[in-house]
Amino acid sequence: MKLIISIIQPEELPAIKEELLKRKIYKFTITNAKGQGKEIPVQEVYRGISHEITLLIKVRLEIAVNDEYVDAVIDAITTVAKQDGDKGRGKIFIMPIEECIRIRTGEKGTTAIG
Amino acid sequence: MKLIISIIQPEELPAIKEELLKRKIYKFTITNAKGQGKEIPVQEVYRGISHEITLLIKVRLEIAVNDEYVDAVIDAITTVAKQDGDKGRGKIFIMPIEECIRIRTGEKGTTAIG
Amino acid sequence: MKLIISIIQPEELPAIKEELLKRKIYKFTITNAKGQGKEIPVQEVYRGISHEITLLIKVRLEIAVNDEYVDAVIDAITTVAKQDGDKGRGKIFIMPIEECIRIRTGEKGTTAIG
Amino acid sequence: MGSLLMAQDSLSLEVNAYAIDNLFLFVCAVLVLFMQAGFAMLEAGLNSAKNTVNILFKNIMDLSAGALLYYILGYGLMYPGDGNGWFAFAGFGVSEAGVDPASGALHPQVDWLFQVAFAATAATIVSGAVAGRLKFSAYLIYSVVLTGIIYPISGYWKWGGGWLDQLGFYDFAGSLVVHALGGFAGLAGAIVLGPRLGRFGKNGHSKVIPGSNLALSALGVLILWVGWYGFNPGSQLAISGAANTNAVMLIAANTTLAAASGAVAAMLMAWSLYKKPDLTMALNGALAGLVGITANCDSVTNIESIIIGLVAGLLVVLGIKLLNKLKIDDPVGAWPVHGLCGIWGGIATGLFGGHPLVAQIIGSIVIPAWAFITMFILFSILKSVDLLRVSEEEELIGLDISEHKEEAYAGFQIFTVE
Amino acid sequence: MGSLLMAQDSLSLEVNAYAIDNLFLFVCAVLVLFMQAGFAMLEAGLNSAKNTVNILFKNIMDLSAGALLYYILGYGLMYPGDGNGWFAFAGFGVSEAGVDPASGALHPQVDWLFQVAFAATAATIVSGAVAGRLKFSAYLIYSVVLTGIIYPISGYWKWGGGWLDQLGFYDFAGSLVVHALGGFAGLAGAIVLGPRLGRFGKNGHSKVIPGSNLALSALGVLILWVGWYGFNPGSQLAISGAANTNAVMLIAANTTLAAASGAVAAMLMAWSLYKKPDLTMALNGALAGLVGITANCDSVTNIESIIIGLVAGLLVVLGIKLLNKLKIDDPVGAWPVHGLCGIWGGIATGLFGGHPLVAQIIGSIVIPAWAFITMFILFSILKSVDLLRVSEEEELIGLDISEHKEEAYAGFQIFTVE
Amino acid sequence: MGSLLMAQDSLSLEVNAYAIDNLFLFVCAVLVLFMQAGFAMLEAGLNSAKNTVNILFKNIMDLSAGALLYYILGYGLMYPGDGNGWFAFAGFGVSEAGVDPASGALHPQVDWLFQVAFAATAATIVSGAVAGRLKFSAYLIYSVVLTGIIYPISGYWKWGGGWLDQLGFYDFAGSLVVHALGGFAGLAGAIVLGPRLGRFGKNGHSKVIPGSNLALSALGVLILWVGWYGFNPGSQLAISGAANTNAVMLIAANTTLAAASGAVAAMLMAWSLYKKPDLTMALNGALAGLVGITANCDSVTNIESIIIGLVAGLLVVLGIKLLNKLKIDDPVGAWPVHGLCGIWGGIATGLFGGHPLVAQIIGSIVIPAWAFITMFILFSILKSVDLLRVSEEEELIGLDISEHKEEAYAGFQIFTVE
Ligand SMILES: Nc1ncnc2c1ncn2[C@@H]1O[C@H](COP(=O)(O)OP(=O)(O)O)[C@@H](O)[C@H]1O
Ligand SMILES: Nc1ncnc2c1ncn2[C@@H]1O[C@H](COP(=O)(O)OP(=O)(O)O)[C@@H](O)[C@H]1O
Ligand SMILES: Nc1ncnc2c1ncn2[C@@H]1O[C@H](COP(=O)(O)OP(=O)(O)O)[C@@H](O)[C@H]1O
Repeated sequence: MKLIISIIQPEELPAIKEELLKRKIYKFTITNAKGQGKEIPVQEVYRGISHEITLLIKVRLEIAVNDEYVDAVIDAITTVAKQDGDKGRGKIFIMPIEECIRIRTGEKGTTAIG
Repeated sequence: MKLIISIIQPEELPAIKEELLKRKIYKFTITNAKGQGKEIPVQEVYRGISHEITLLIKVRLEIAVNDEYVDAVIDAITTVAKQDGDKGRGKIFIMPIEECIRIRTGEKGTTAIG
Repeated sequence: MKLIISIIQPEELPAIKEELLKRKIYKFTITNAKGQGKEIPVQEVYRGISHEITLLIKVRLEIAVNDEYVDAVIDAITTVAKQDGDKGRGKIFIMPIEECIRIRTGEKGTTAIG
Repeated sequence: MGSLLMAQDSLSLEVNAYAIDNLFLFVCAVLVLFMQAGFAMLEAGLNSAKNTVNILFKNIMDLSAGALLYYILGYGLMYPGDGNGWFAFAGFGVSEAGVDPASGALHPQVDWLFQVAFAATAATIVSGAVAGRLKFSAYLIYSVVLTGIIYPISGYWKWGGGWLDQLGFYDFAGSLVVHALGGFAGLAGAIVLGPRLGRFGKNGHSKVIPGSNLALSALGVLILWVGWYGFNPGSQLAISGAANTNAVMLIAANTTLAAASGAVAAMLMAWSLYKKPDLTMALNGALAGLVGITANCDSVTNIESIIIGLVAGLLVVLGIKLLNKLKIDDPVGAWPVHGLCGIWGGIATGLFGGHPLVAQIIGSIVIPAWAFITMFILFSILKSVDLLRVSEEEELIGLDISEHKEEAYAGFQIFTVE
Repeated sequence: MGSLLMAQDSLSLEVNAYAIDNLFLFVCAVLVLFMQAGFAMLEAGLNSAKNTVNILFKNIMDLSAGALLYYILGYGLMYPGDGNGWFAFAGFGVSEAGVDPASGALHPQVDWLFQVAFAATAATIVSGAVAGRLKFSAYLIYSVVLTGIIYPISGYWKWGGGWLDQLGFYDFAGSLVVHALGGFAGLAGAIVLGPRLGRFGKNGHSKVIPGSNLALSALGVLILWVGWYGFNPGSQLAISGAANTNAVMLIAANTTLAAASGAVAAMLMAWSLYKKPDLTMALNGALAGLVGITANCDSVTNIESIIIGLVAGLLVVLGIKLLNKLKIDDPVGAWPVHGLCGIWGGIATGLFGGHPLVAQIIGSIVIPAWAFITMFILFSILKSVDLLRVSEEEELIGLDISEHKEEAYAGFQIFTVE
Repeated sequence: MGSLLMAQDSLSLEVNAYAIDNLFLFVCAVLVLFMQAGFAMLEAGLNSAKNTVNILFKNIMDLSAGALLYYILGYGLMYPGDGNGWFAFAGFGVSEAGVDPASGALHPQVDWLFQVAFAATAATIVSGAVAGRLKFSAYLIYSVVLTGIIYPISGYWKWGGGWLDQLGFYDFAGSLVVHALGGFAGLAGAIVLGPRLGRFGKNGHSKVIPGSNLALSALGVLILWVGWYGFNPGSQLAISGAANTNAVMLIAANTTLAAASGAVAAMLMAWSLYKKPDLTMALNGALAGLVGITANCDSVTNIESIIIGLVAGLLVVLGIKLLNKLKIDDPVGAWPVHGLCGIWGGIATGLFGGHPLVAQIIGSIVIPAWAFITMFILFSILKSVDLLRVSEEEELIGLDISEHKEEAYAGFQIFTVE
């Protein structure tokens, strides 16, 4: 079992969600995040003072899956991200999960994850 | 050391907190999250258009503990979640932590976690 | 590759960011969090009822790095945190990452992380 | 647009005075109607974000449904012209014909407008006290009953020339007729409903459900303060004639001084009790001063106004403390502000305003009792048929989603716990 | 401050009436100007948080740029004094000299003030319909064209004594001259622009982009309601003289009743259609009632006002449904409220107000058509030179950051998706 | 409610005019009092969410504590009736007796009400300049000193008939007496306090602490705009008599035009400087225009009003730039708007209004200097006894929690960094 953490652009979430569903991945959790990376900072000007906003709004997507679904998730996310060379499209991190429990039933392991 | 990530229903947090304290688990971190799962979507109607809100508000609970506390945490969370068969009660994921540092003191390892 | 998760005091973020940059760590993601620890709770009084706010506002910092940068990150964070004995300065957790993908390019592994 | 050629038809001193008085009452009616915005903002700000749509909706409907009901039933009940002093009905609707300027009266239409704004005020006070748990449909029932029947009947007792008026009871602009009525109706609602979930812990001490938007609450109070310049000065009902002019100006200044001293007193009282200057207490204090001066603003001096406001400011803080003790959950302080300080206004009218104290005490008991008992019965009936309170689950999710399937602050991230 | 010694220079009945009438119109002008705050709050609340600065800015500029343009051009076009009935121009600016009190007229400066507030109202209606995708600079162009030229020309046809007026068309305070004009200009904008991204799904059904701050929307509607007491009663233009006084008071009460019944009707209609009481529908309903009564508030009875409001409240819900069907994206319901119910107001003036129905129908077609066609052309020209709509990326990020590099709610965490 | 039977006691032309003038000033006083809501919203919106309770509280207390102090001390200091031209005191309180209508004066109570609203305005200007770091208790001390002593003394110099008045200095409604006084008091506060933490980087360039709720700021400015129709027209103090009527109407139109051109000019100026249309600049521009026209609104033509507003709109943008250069932290632009444009108003009164320029220059130096020096001393004393500024930690956490133990937006997630 893996936990896939991905930092994505907020506006891409609906499309990524669709791609995930196509690949039969129905469950995930998102949080609002801000990210600093190499993307071009947003210039804001407030009352005559310009400032660079380097911490940009991102969505942090968390998907726990059984090992055989990992590639499908990566595929779903990378398919959507426009590969137009723009910086700031984000990252995917894959981490090991040792155990998973479905709270409702107490069920454990690979059957609990989906 | 393990990091226990649990997605729970917001309204259950106070009760879970109490159960955790009973089991001598005093420290945790929460974030606001939205989750898509198999729970029944909320129907909203806005100006005559109904829409399903499938991304529902959740709380993401993060608890780092030494290995011997893992079962106690699982127990605390599952005890509270009403096992009434409703979908959407959430998940618990258990992941390995390799190192833990208490920022204040620089202390490391299993004594730093609590 | 490691994922370093750190719970810090919000007001220390700008300084930590500076320290990270000094150590050539340019990328990270933050989320708003609330934490319960051993710090002194904030006393609020609302319309004559005092209540302890034990869930205090924190920032959750997430930095994925190659193994050789782990110590630099720990150093950057602990340098800033005032070691004045106050409780509530937070924690650092280090976790293994098995794979990392740069969404924009599909690049994988240790070169994708930075 | 209107034809200016008609403007100067046979002017006379009386015709000009007629224009002045009606203009005056029209302006005051608009100010009182504006108070609806004040109540809506105050209450929305003092409640949880998840109940905001609900509380706004209640305030809008108090005015809208209330205006229709007060048009059809209320006005005729409140100003029957005559009657047995206890109950009478002049008939449906309001005359649309102007009156003889020479007799120095108000046009019935603007009189109705001014009165309906008062009725809506009485109704809307309750929405704050029952916030966060009352069913929306139950609120609509309550609201039309109060505006259409309960308020007009006791209103008739005093302002319609009924038995309280004949007794010598004095209530210039409605500390009791309007505010205490609303405040005690709210108290009945809060008691019958019971507290919001989690408001009083098992271990017996009070928990906090903080207001979600105090900027709106402060705006609401400032709007109410401004609206009160319609409420009190307008109740003189005329400004032409030197005596009327003078009365209106004294009333306006007294109203200001009482509000100011109420805010200062409540701030200081809360500061000494709770070791910090509490904004919501000061806001309630300003309103408390305004409610206290409402019955007597034409009868007291500036200095007395300051004293009345001061006492009201202290009372409101103690009233909130008392409700906490009694485990009655009134999220916005409707009873301490309107109920308790409404009674104080009635008594102060006897103490400072030169009106017979006994009549004041009688009126200050009768009207709150009337409101409390009738509304207790109404809310209890609704409860017995399970129309009163939303389910536990609906309350936890919030009335906005459970009752209206609509969020007030869509997009904003709101922590739903602690 | 002014010298009081000058105050009593040669008083007469006419001089007092002059003071009364001008004071009355001054107060009404202030109330109508306050409506700008109402529109700003209503629209800011019904749109996404990421477009808030933009919509506020548009409202501020409608008033600011509009006032200058209407001063320079608009007033002279609208009130040329005479002309061929279709188009005329009295010259730039407004006379600063007072008029002879004995002739019973208004000071031209307060007349301008009252009129400019109407012009700004017409302009600002559009900002809601085109929210979330129109370029800011395109809006400024639109706004000055509407306030400076389009509105004054059709305004002249009716209120300036032009051909519609000569035809017997009646529109007391502007259901058509102001509201339908704005509503149909907005419709043209919404059509030419096309819907916001994601508003209508590929599979053909409507998606939701919920309003971000319904507390502000409710506040906005209550402010508009209050401001309408300047809009309608003020349009009598005089209050001195018993006939004027009586008219103003009837108008004020009718306005209230129509707003109230509009809100109640829209709530009930939406409740029966969508199985829940929808706040934004009730808010639109109150405005719909107000728009519907605007043309005829001086000509109908209280009961007729209630009926006019009821029908308007039903119409507005159906109008919103219709736009959804037609896939026209009007985020705040500008067309259903001001366009559709503006026409209803014009027709109702014939049905209930005793004015010739044929003239009413002509006026109710001509003015909307004038607004729709001229604005359709303007927006199409802007589109053809790519000045109209922001890029897809800018729209997704939100106009606040892309156009103004400024967020409305800095610090607040806002979910930018779903 | 009042007895209508008294209404028609011996009417006369003078008695009617007395009613009209007092009604007029009453309405204007209410409008000026409403400005408190405008300032509260403007300032709450332009500051961080974590300081919202604090800034709201300061605004509420300016009015509340200010009203009491101005009643006890201020009014007697400002209008002693006579005196040496520099300092005099008429005694505590205000007469409650009406005056002889035939002499054409105002009731002292409404005069006080109008004046106290001005005093509260002067005081509340400062709260914006010192936001985010001043101790609440220090603010209360400042507020009562300003309203009770500093403002009335310089007010006496001009409006009480003191030496500046005798010199021929003209300030119709208070560009200097009210606004520059407040603006320079705020400047003194901002300087003595020093900037908010992190406002100016070590490397010397300015950082941004963005406003948290620009919807409230826009609402605030629109409320202030509306309130200014009390401020300027009301300062004529009478509307009866054709000359007064005419003056009031010209003043109202001029006020509108200056506000409009101020907003447009500031928008264009900021657009050209910073390559984007900045909402907060346009909002400040509207206020700048209003402040600039305040001294001379009765003395200039419409076109001159537009010019005065335009210059004010440019000045305010430059003033904000200047403060950034000087590393003075004035979060809401209190000095550029009220201080700088207040002086501009005074000078413009000489340039356009036909008043002796030398006297205008003297007044435009003396009053700001008086405010700056006295307040600099007061704030320095508070600083020396460590009563002035909160600790670094309290500032970082925000004044709401550290001073009031209360959050403004409980439940909302707010990013506390960047
Ligand atoms: N090493 C990392 N650790 C944590 N978050 C990261 C890391 N690298 C990237 N991110 C997140 O991804 C976002 C985009 O990263 P960036 O490096 O700019 O994209 P790209 O790889 O396309 O150049 C960042 O804003 C940040 O939130
Ligand atoms: N595999 C997963 N990965 C990430 N989050 C998940 C996963 N499964 C469930 N969740 C989270 O838990 C919540 C409830 O999940 P759901 O599957 O509906 O509950 P249940 O297991 O009781 O049917 C979801 O809304 C989501 O936030
Ligand atoms: N075991 C843990 N699991 C999750 N979060 C923790 C844990 N320990 C600490 N935290 C986070 O760190 C914050 C500070 O922790 P605390 O223990 O009070 O600090 P200290 O170690 O300095 O005493 C907490 O509010 C919480 O958010």
